[in-house]
Amino acid sequence: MGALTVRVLFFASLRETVCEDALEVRLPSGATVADLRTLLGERLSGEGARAIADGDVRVAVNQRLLQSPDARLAAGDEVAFLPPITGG
Amino acid sequence: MGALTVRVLFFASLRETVCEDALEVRLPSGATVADLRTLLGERLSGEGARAIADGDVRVAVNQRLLQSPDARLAAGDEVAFLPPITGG
Amino acid sequence: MTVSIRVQREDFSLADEWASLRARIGAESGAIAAFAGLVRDDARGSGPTETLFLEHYPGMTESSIADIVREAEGRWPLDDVVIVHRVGALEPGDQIVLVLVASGHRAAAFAACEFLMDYLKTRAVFWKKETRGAASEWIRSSEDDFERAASWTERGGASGD
Amino acid sequence: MTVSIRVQREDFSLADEWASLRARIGAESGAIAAFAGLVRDDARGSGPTETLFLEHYPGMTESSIADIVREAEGRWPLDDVVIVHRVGALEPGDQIVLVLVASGHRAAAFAACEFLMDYLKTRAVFWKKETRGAASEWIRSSEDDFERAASWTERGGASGD
Repeated sequence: MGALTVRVLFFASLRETVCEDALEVRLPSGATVADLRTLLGERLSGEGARAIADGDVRVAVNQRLLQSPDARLAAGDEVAFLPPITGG
Repeated sequence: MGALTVRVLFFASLRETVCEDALEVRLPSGATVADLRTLLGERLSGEGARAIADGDVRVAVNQRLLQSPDARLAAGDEVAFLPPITGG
Repeated sequence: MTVSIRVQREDFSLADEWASLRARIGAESGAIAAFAGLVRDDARGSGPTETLFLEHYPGMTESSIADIVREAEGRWPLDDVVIVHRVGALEPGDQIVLVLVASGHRAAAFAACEFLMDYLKTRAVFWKKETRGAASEWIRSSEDDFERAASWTERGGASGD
Repeated sequence: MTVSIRVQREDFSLADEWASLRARIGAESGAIAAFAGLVRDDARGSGPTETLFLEHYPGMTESSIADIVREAEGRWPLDDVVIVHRVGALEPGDQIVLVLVASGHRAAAFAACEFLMDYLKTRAVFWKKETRGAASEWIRSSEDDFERAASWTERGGASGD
């Protein structure tokens, strides 16, 4: 089975908790956003894992808000974890 | 009986119809704004007299809108005839 | 609260008025709303507007504007108000009126700025004459202007942010 | 209809944006409404705000603002819209956001300008962190902001002058 690499971005409070603003993550091909969340949950520290699991955190793929966690990822996708926005 | 002189101002369409922007008018002392209107009605041309008699024309004495036509005038008063304002 | 009211023939500069206002206000003023009215070339009328002539009553016009500002002050917490109104002959595209309002919060700044414009349109002592081709006519406030101004008597004053 | 959206660290100049907008619009635009938001030193909070830090998601933030402008265009006839939003570290008194709207009539210009601000406050992709003394905190849109934005779904769109 092949693999794909996506770029993961963290913003604002998530960026601070995770202590990273971007990661490259390898996933098996056919992986979904839910798979990525599970994998990040294992790879990040306990606090970081809890932060990205928060129900208020939204995910954008290639700068569009995700409609379904079952969406499949493609190589080179940009996946952003967004805490609740404050607005301008 | 004494006399007093007031300064009469006409604005906008009234100024054009009356063909004057200001007049000095002598009145008997104790005269009211209604007396001034009567006197102007005699002194102005027919068109000017009709224009200042129009019910939409308001009168200001010393830059305050007149509450009653029976208000007495004093020497040196500034009496303005104002057609309906357009606003800014 | 600083209030500045000017009626003048000369054009005005929003940039200059804005800079002066910003220099006067403190950091409790979080919001500045501004409005400029320009002479519109109204294609729906009978031919384009060629000239708009504005007449005023020096002294009384300024105090009619001051009355309007006092009414706004009674409704919203305002930090600074600037009103500049032009008179004389103006052409399409020319600036006629400028209103600037600084307040703590945006809701008050927007509401007061719009209120001031609606009241200027119906209560300020100005007369306007419009020329289109050979025809000139002294115009009146529109019904719509009166309705907009009247609607403020039903609305409340200050609200939250 | 010209739309200009910029998200930047540098300060902006209302005077420059205003001059560019005026150079673009024609004489059918009779009304320009403007709003500037400044960092407020909110004395009612726990001590004065010392720094406000704004973060954005380059690309997605701009497109979230473009969506908001498209929604305004669907409601009112607009001739020109300018939105400049700053990011990075800001201090009390600093300018954060500028919205300019040109339209034929003042009602549309005012309504669209206020709508854009209300939506920017709740839907634009920004995060704000406030520092007061030693304490820093990522803040959220206020309930009042959400209510103001939600109120537009009940209000209609274009009205008369």
